[in-house]
Parts: sequence; C-alpha cells; structure tokens
Amino acid sequence: MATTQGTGKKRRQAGSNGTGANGTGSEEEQAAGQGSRQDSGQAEGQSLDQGRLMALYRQMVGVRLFEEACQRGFRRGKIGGYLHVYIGQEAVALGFLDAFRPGDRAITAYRDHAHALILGSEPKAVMAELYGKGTGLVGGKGGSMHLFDVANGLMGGYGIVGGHIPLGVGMAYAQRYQGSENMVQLYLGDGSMHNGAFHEAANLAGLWGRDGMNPCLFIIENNQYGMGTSVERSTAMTDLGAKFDSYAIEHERVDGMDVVAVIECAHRVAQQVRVTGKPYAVEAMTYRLVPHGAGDFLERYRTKDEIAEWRERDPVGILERRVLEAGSVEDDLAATRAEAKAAVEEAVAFADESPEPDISTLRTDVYADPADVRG
Amino acid sequence: MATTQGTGKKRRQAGSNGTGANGTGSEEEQAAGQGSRQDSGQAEGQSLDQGRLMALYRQMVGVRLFEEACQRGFRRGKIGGYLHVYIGQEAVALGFLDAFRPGDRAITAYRDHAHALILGSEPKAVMAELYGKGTGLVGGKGGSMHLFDVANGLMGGYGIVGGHIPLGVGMAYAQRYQGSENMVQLYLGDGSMHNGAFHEAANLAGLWGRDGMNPCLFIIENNQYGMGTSVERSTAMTDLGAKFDSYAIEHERVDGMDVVAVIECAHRVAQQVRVTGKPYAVEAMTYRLVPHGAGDFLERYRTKDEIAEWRERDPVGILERRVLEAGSVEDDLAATRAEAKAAVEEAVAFADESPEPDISTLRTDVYADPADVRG
Amino acid sequence: MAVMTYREALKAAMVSEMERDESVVMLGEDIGVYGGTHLITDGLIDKFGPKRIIDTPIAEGGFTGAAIGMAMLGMRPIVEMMTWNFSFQASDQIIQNAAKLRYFSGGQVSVPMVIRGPNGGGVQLSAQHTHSLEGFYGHFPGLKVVSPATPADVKGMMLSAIRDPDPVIFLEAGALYSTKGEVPDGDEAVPFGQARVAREGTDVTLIAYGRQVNLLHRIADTLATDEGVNAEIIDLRSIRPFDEATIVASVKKTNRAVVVQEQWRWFSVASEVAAIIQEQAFDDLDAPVERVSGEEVPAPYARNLELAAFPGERQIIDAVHRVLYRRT
Amino acid sequence: MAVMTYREALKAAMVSEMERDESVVMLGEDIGVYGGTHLITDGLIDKFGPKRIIDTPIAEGGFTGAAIGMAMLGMRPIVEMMTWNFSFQASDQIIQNAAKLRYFSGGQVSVPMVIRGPNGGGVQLSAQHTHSLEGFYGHFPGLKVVSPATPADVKGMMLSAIRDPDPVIFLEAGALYSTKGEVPDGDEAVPFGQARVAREGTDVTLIAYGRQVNLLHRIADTLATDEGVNAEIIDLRSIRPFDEATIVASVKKTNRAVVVQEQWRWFSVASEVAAIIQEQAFDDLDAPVERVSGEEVPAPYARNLELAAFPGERQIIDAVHRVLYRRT
Ligand SMILES: Cc1ncc(C[n+]2csc(CCOP(=O)(O)OP(=O)(O)O)c2C)c(N)n1
Ligand SMILES: Cc1ncc(C[n+]2csc(CCOP(=O)(O)OP(=O)(O)O)c2C)c(N)n1
Ligand SMILES: [Mg+2]
Ligand SMILES: [Mg+2]
Repeated sequence: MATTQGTGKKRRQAGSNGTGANGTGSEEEQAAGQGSRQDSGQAEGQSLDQGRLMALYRQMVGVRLFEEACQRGFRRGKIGGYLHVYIGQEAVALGFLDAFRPGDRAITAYRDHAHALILGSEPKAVMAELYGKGTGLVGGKGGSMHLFDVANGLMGGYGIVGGHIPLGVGMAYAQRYQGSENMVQLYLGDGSMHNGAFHEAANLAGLWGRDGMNPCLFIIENNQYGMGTSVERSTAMTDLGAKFDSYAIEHERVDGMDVVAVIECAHRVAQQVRVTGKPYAVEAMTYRLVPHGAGDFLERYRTKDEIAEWRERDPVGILERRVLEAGSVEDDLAATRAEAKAAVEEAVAFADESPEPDISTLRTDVYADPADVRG
Repeated sequence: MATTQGTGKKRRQAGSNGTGANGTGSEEEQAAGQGSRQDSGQAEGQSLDQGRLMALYRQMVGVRLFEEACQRGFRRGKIGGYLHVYIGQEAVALGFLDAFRPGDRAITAYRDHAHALILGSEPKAVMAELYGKGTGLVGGKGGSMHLFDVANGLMGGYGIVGGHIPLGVGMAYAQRYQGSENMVQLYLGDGSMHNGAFHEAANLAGLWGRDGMNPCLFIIENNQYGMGTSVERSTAMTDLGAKFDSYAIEHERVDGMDVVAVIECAHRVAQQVRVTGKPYAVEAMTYRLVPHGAGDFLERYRTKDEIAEWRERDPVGILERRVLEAGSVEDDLAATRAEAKAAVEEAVAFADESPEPDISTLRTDVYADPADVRG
Repeated sequence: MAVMTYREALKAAMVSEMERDESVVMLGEDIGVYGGTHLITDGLIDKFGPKRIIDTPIAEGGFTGAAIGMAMLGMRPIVEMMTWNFSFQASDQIIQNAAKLRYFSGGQVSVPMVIRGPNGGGVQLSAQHTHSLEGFYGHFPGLKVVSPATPADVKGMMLSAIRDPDPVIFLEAGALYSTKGEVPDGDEAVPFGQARVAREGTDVTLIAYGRQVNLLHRIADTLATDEGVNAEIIDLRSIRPFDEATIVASVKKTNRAVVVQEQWRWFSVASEVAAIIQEQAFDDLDAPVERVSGEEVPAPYARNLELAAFPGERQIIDAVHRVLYRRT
Repeated sequence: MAVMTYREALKAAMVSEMERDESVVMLGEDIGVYGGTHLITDGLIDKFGPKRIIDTPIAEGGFTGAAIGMAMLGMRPIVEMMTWNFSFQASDQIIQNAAKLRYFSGGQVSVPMVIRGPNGGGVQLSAQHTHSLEGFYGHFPGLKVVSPATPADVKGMMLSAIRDPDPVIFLEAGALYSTKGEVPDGDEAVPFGQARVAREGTDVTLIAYGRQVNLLHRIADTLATDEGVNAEIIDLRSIRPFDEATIVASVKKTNRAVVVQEQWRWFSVASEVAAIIQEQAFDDLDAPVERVSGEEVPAPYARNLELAAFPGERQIIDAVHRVLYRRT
C-alpha cells in the first residue's frame, strides 16, 4: 500500500533526525508498564466465541453496576459536584477499547468512568476519586469529570465541551513524531461537534493526516442529545459523520448498542489508522438511558416512550442475548453479575472507608516545583 | 413557493407580537437615511448595457486608485498601523454590493476600504481615517481595519480573523426579528474558515435559517492565501464552498475577477436569501495582486509567475475589455480614470490637511456615559 | 417589599423587562425546552416563544458573537453562560468585540447586551468549573461588571443591566440562588457604580462581594458578640464602574480594612482595593490593608480540600486581629 | 558577551534548544514558509524541517490545544502567537487545560510548553491589536508568566522557559525587537521569580516591566541631571512567580515607589505591586505608592491619541514629584 510506505518513510525521516529513536524508546517503556490490556487481535468480520462474549459481558455488567452505584452514592451525598454516568452507552467504549494496544492513548470528556474501568483502572481507585478520597485515581483532586490513568493510557477526563479535542489531535501528532506505531482514541459527544474547538482540531487532524502524522480515531458518542438539546435542535445538518467531509477525514457509522458490531468496526478502522497515520471518524449511534446528570430530573426534552424504545436496545440486553445464543446459560450470567456486584460493593466500601486527602496535598501538583506556588 | 410563504408567516408572527411593527419602523427610518445606493434591479442573466458597465468601471477604478494612494501614504509614513488593500479583489465587493439595498447590512474583516467606498462613504473621510485624522470616518479611532459607516449599512471593519462572522449572523437574525425584508452581506476570507468562530456562526446560520430567520449571504473572498499560507496548506479539504454542507447551507462558486459574472450571481442569490430568510454561501475566486500587508515584502510563499498569471485576469483589465466591447472608446476610459484620479488626490489632500483628533476625544465612545470612564 | 429567593428576584427582573420591551431576547444552552440548568429561565419559552428564548448549540463564542450582532441592530439580548467557566470560549467576542465596538466605530455602534450566569465555586465542581472572574473581565474598558449578593440587588441590578446601553458582565453568586431576602416591589433599578454599606460599624472595614458578603455578616456578628469589635461591611457589588468613595470614606472612619475574595490573590479585585485605600487614605490607615483570597491552586474536588481553598472564618478573623494588632 | 538585538537573542535561545533537544518543536501561523511575521523564526523551516516548524491554519485555540497534547506526551512545543491579541481565542485552552492539567490529573501529567509572541502596543495597531496581558494571564495558578525587556533577559528567560516543566506565557516586548544589548554567550539561563535591579538608586523606587523599563531609564537620567534625584529602577521581568523581596527591599531603602505599566489600571500588575508594598513596607513608606497606567480606553489609532493613551514621561515625573512631595 502506497500510503503505508509513504507513512513509513515519513516516520523513518522523523527517526533519522533522532526523534524516532528517542520516541520509540520512551514509547516502549510505557508499553512495558501496561500489562492491563492486550489487543484481542480480533480480525475483520471474525465472530466472537463464547469465552470472549462472556468476558465482554463481565466487563459491561461491571461498568453498568459501577455506574448504578455512583448514582446511589450521589443520592446519598457521598459524591459531590457533577456526576455523568455512561448507562446505555457501554458498548461504545467497550467495543473500541477492545482494539486498544499498549502505548495507545484514550482521551474523552467528563462521562469518563467506563473508559477508565475498561482500560484497567482499579474500580476501588475510581470510586474513591468520586468519593473525594486521598486513595482516588487522582488523589481526590479531580472527581468524576477528571479521571486520569496515564499508565493505562487514559489521558483524561475533561469538563469543558470541545476542549479536549485539540489535545487528542496533538497527542496523535506526538505519537508519530516520536516514531511509535500507536494511535489515539478520541471520544467526543454529539453536542461537542458544534463547538469551534472541534472544527479547528478536526481540520488540523485532516491536514496533518495528509502527511501520515495523525493516527487519531474520532469516536462520536452520539447519544442523541447534548444535555437537553437534541441533535436536530443543534444543527440543520444532522449527519454528524458527514461533517468530517469538511476535513477530508473518512468516516462511517456503527450501531453503538451492539458491542459485537462495534468491535468489528473498531479493529478494522484502528488497523487502518495505525497503518496510514491518517485520522478516521466513527459515529456510534447510542443513547443515554438515564438523565444527563444529577441536575436533570425533569427530562422535558424527551418522552418516556422514546426512552422505553431505546431500552429495548439496551447494550447489556443485546449482549446477554448474544451470550446465550453462543451457548451460555442464565446461571452463568447470574454468576457473572454476582461477581461484578461483589467487586462494585468492594469498591464502594473501600471508597467509603478511605481517608480524605491529606490537607498538605492542596498545594501540590500546581507546578512541578512546589516553591513556585506563592502567596 | 412553500418556503417563502412559510417564512412570510413566521415574519408575520414576529410582527404580531409587536416587534415586526417596531422593527419595520426603525428599518424604514434607516432606509430613508440611505439615498446613497439603489438596487440596480439587475435581473438574472440580463446583460449590462454600456452605461452600467461604464459606471462600474468608474467605481472599480476609483477603488483601485484609492488603494494605490493608500500604499503610497503608508510608504510616506502618513498611514500607520496595519494596511491591507483590496487590489485584485475589486470585482467581488463591487459585484455583490450591486445587489445591496437600503436597510441591508454589510460586515467584513480588515480589508475593508473597498466595501466602504462602494457603499458610499466619502473617500475624503476614509482617507482621513487612514491618516489618523479627526475628520476620519470613525474620528481617527479605528484606522484602516475598522471602517464603519452605519448610515450607509457598513457595520465594520474587524481585525480579529473569524471574529466578525458571528456578528453578521446575529444581525441577520435581528433583521428578521424586526420584521424587515433586509439581509446581511457577510464577507470573509478563505483563511478565516478554519477558525472556530466560522464554524459556530455558520452552524447557527443554518439552524436559524431553517426557520427563515437568517437572511445572511456568506461571501468568501477566496484570494488563495491567508497571509502567507495557501488554502492547500490550511486544510486537507480545499473546496471551501462545500464546507457549508456541514451546516445545510447552499453554496456556489463564482469568478471573482469578472464583475459581470459576480453581479449576475449576486442578484440571483440575494433575491433567494431575501425571500427564504435562509443563508447562502458564494465562494468568489479571486487573488490578492499585492502583498498581504505592509510587512509582507518577501512573498516567499508564492512565485512571480503565479502573480503574473493572475495579473492577466486583473478585474480592472477584464472590465475594461467589456466596456470597450460594449462600445466605449479608450478616451472614455482615460477620462474616467482622470476623474477618479482627481477624486483620490482630493481625498489625499483633505486627509493631509485635516487636523489630528482633538485630544479630548480620547475618552469619548468608551461608554455611552463618559462618567463611566474612571481611573 | 416581598421575600424572594435570589433566583426568583433575578427571573422577575428579566421577565418584567421582556414584557416591557420586545427588543429583549435571551440566548443560551438549554434555557428553553430544558428549562435552564439552574431553572432561572424555567417556563419562559412557553411565555415568550422560541424566537425570544433561543436555545443554542454548545458554542459560547458563536452565540455570544451573534448576540453582539443583534445588539448592534438595536435588540437587547441577554446571553446566559450556563456557568461563567465556559466564557473563556467567548472571551474573544466579549473582550475584542463587545467591549470595544463603540470605541473603534467612533461611537456609531452601541452594544446593549447582558451576559449573565453563575460564577464562583463552593459545590465541588473542581478545577475547570470553579472561577471568580470579576477582575478578569473588570480589567477591560468598555465592559461593565457587576456581582450582586442579595435578592434585592440581583433584581435591581438586572433591571439596570438590561436598560444599560453598554455590555454588562453580570456575575451571579451561583451558591446563593436559593437564599431568600426582602425585595422591593416594582421597578426599583439599582444603579451601577455604587457600593453598598451592608453593615455600619466603627472599628474595621470588611470589604467583599458575592457570597463572601454573607460570610462577612457571620464574622461581624461573631466579632461583635465575642470581642466587642464593631465591623463595617461593604459589599462592592459594582466592580466596573467601581465606587472608590464609599470605601475610602469607611476607612477614614475605621482606619483599618480587610478585603475578602474567593478569587485568586494575584492581580485581583483585592489588589486594586488595597491599592486604592493606600492611595486615598494613606494617612488614615493604622495598619496595612489585609487581603484574604482563595488559595493559589486550581479548585480541588475533595470537600476538605475545597473548603481549605476558599477564605474561611478563621483566616478572616486572624486578618481582622492583625489590623487591630490583637493577639489571635 | 556579544551585542545582539532582542530579536536575535530570542531566536538564538530557541535555535540552541532545538539543536539540543529533539522534543522541541514550534507551531504557529506563517512561522515557516513565510518566515514569521516578525521574522523571529526566519529560516528555521529550512534548518529543522516542516515536522518541527509547523505552519498552522488561523486557529489559535486548535493549535494551542494540539500543542498541549504534544506536551502531555513529552514533547516541548513552542507556540507562537503572531501577536498576543489573538490569544483570547486560545484562552480556554491556556487557562482551562494548560494551567490546570497537572493539578486535576493529580500530578500524572506535565505540560512543558512555551507560548510566546509580541505583546503591548505603540505602533498604532488600535483597539483589537493592543493589549498588555501580564495581569490577565498572571492571575491563574499553574501558569508562569514572564515579560523580558532586554536582549540578555529574552535569551536567558527563553532558555529557562523551554526547559521549564510547566506552561510558560512568554510576553515579548514587540516594540523592542530591534533594540540592541549585551548578551552573555552560551548557556546563560535566567531563572524565573527574580526581579532585576536595572539601576541602583536611593531616593525613589521606579518599578516596571517590558518596554516601560527603557522609559524609566530615560526618566531616571532626567531626574538625576535636572533634580539630583537618584532613582532605583526595578524590572519585574517575572510576573508569575513574582519576586516580592526585591521590591520590598528597595522600598525599605527609598521609602517611595512609583509603578508604571502600559496595561490598564484596574485589577492589574500595578495594583498588586502597590498592595504588596503597603503590606510589607507599611512603616517604611513616606508616601502612597503611585501608579501610572494606560488610559482607561481601548487603544486608539490616531498617533496623538495613542501617545496620550500610554504612560508618558510627564505623567511619570509628576508621580515621582508627588511621592517626593515636590512641586512639579
Ligand atoms: C464549553 C462548555 N459549555 C457548556 C458546558 C455544559 N455542558 C456540560 S455537558 C453538556 C452537554 C454535552 O453534550 P455532548 O457533547 O453530546 O456529550 P454528552 O453529555 O451527551 O455525553 C453541556 C452543555 C460545558 N461543560 N462546556
Ligand atoms: C485570530 C487571528 N489570528 C491571526 C491574525 C493575523 N492575521 C491577520 S490577516 C491574516 C490572514 C487572514 O487570511 P484571510 O482570512 O484569507 O483574509 P485575507 O487577508 O486573505 O483577505 C492573519 C493570520 C488575526 N488578525 N486574527
Ligand atoms: Mg450527547
Ligand atoms: Mg485570503
């Protein structure tokens, strides 16, 4: 493939001025430090066996129960600030992260619990972060919207709509500049696409991708709404994938409620992105089965019927049916759910019992050198 | 036409809650105060007679000579700050403003002298502004980048790339909200389209236009470069008109060097915008025959040959040939040029002799009430 | 007089102006169908319709800029920032266009608009969602910046803001939306440029704005009962234009001042207040003006860290003791 | 020691770091093929190639954000703001991401980057193209902000900036690009957080940064020759972290201070300096700290108006006379 060689050449050039060497070195170190995920090597079209389906079910149920525990924790006043859960959208992150390799990076907005858990963050540490404890993933400094697990490739958790998109594009450039074969999975919401930060970043991705310098996979989590505003009420052109035509970025759409469909797509397009160093966009059609956040109790912007219809397509239910078709029995599922439930309860207990952050940490992590904090 | 009636209805609704009445009133007042331009009523396809062509030639040459005088004034240190002239692009503003009606509004960036002159601003006042004199169009406060002539419909003159685009879209909304039949001509550069402000504004225009609430004509002055960066080096998708597909805004391309072609397009699309209340975009292909600005002396980003090729298509030359074909003789043209030259010399003399702004004006126009300026 | 919440008073002012003046419209995210994330605009879309209550996409720069364009043609848009933390995306429009248009158009253009929303922290929203931007926007000529702390002021200042011919940055104390207070009935506009003496006193001048004003009331009571110290409290409320006279007059009486703010210390409102007092009451000062500001860190999430990041009673009382040369 | 222009010294520092460290790259508008609008980067694309000298579209927010992402993976990007006036479009990226990432990631992420470009006015660029943003960015924890005034400092501070593990806002005195000065050869990094005593004196402390420092030198000479007044000049140069000690020590010696800045007075660097001095040298002050700032108006275009809008010799000398209680 011409593009591949082209890209290869470009990378070798980068290497030849030294950065390649450096880059690769550091990349490998990082990769080493990331046992938690291995690419399943799922090839295009290949169907998933019972074991794999069961493993996916275990993860998806783990996320679902974790998010439900978060909702309870918020109602009980254990979790403060804003809370945005991923209920209904689990198949999207689970499917795409199946194609995540050591050294890859993922970046997303504030609806980030699932991405952290699937990438291998300790449920205890994630829940402790939400509980604002010193044992939290980021020491209690960030909370629900700012989960980071750099060792596992999660580059955050961001609260400003659109704001993280340019970061992901820059990371993809850095990966190529440093001579690695890795890529970035950049998750963004439907609502963020009308923000200027999206436009500027996507245009840079297309531009840099022309030289094979932007292995960035844009994953649109199209859950139909930005808070209370539907896609139709946000833009006159509602084919979100097609907006990438403005940047010469290829795109497709996938059923974001069926993890098997997502996985097929994820491995295929991830492979293409790695090989070409060009960005690619996938619009994952999904749905937020719960309110946007804690403040969203009225949900005037959508009907009970609409929610009910989408519930029929709950990704957990769809995966359940697939696991059963593949030969598992209800007892296996029940056992898996019980395990997951126990793990979540353990995480909640850990979070609850953990101590608040030491007050001395208030002034750390502002600058590398604490002496720079003055006044 | 369904859309028309639909829009009409909407406007009547706006009227029925009173704003229509108010709005129209105020609009008419303004219109009254704007004798300077009358829509030539040029209908689709209709060709221009000798008289009209000669009138256009007079205006175009007037602009060209004015801009050349600005360049001299800058070299002689009479004009400070930044200076961006319109040499080579005259046919674009001249053609589109031919479809400008009393009550319409025009807004553009910093390359704004032509728009002011064509809309009827006094050349003396424009040159005095550039010379930083109290007799200037905005009292010497704005300079070359900030020409305003609200009575004639020019809403400015802006220096931040992309920054004026949302303003134009908001003005178009206001026109409909106030129940007028007017529209906005929104001029933007090719380079501004990669800025987030463009994306957000165009999306709003498409959205509001769906309800007939955005009679905004986007006029892309595609002079091939944003300062020293070509369209190709700014984006991987170089069909700038097609970028409006992302907002469900119709678009077309026009030869921006041939004022007759521009006029044909201008009247046709302006009519559509007025009737539908929907935005429309035209990519006018043109060329900056001179450096970007005063600082741009090297022009490493383009070749002498490229400039020479485009000189063949100098809009003044093209129009000259058309006037001659229509029956005028070289003497007529010479006479017209002489008149224009005299007018420009008069403007320069006026600017030169005008006094500096009174120092007391330093603190006026900050707030409506000078007492609010404190410290 | 009626007792209302800060939220109700704010809404009442906007509704009465919208009823009075067709040129007033609102733009913002989820202000219509959703009802407003803080329920400030709840029900207004039914009352005024979608042409006047305009739900926007998530494009702060775009819709703020569009509102500027509307204002330039004589409309009076009210832009809701869902929270001021998102206004950085609109800062180019606010600072480069709204603030300067009258000037660089040589007075040909006015920009009568209000940009409003909740400002300040206190509910664990962490670093990206916790800012107090009075000084940030107050720095720029052409803008007016207000920060009302009471239901009466939020109503009266919103009436003034909507009628103002210039762009107004209206910083609401988000943490106080549900607090109650007496609100004058009818059309009681509160003019800008006048600080409010919230409590008369003789021994020390305590200066703040927004939710810290309530904190100062608690502290003044403590000081009065525990130490017999009679503190005067000044609520700045109008940040630009700023009322120097009221502060200076108070310090000339008390000879001591403590300025309290949630925002960071460096290059802030408190810096300016201290500078003004030393300029204009130099010979009356018996002690340096003390400043109590937020910690020099991005806002942390954890409850205990967030509490430690904002000015607390202890710090403020210590500062009062310092200006009174008392042992704490 | 070699004599260089501010422009040459700035470029020399960046070139030497790019040669030393492959992770350093540059992004910005027209920095490559065009040669840089202020010729700071002239020729670098030929030297380092387009992968390290990255010409960008006009998207300040986008490429600044992309540079933050690069920095998060260990690169050291230098972002050129063609002028700082365009940085409002990037302020969300700078303030919400670059400044806070280390904190809200719990220390997992560093953002070693430099954002640089010309700042300040003086060449009739008018309202939208004239800003002095030291206080604007200096307000935010997580950022470092410097404003070098001499060729030696611009080189030494750029070396420190590129090597700094945190984001640095590097505000160049655009009006001084062609001014000459002695520059130490080789690797003479100038640390942040240290003000520079530009002239030793005993009678009054004059404080500024950027191009006003040169103005103060002229004034100090005038004062010395015409009035026998021996002024000390302090060039702040590092706005965040800020060096309080050097200022306070000087005022304890001179007992009088005048702060001069091009930026607007309200909530500014001069406000902070006055506040610090009255806090820490209260008993040493013989007169209120005087502030001389830009006029409270957007920058006008006309030459005479622009000159009147910036601090002039007359105003500063009057302020000096006031702190010396002399008749002007
Ligand atoms: C710039 C900005 N404006 C507004 C908000 C408030 N806000 C938080 S989430 C949200 C909706 C985002 O929708 P989408 O991108 O579709 O993500 P989703 O919540 O559906 O996952 C909004 C408006 C914000 N965080 N940032
Ligand atoms: C936000 C911003 N960034 C950078 C600049 C500097 N600048 C002035 S003109 C210009 C090029 C604009 O190109 P284009 O939009 O094509 O307009 P043209 O000059 O070609 O008419 C640039 C980068 C600016 N004024 N504003
Ligand atoms: Mg969504
Ligand atoms: Mg152009």
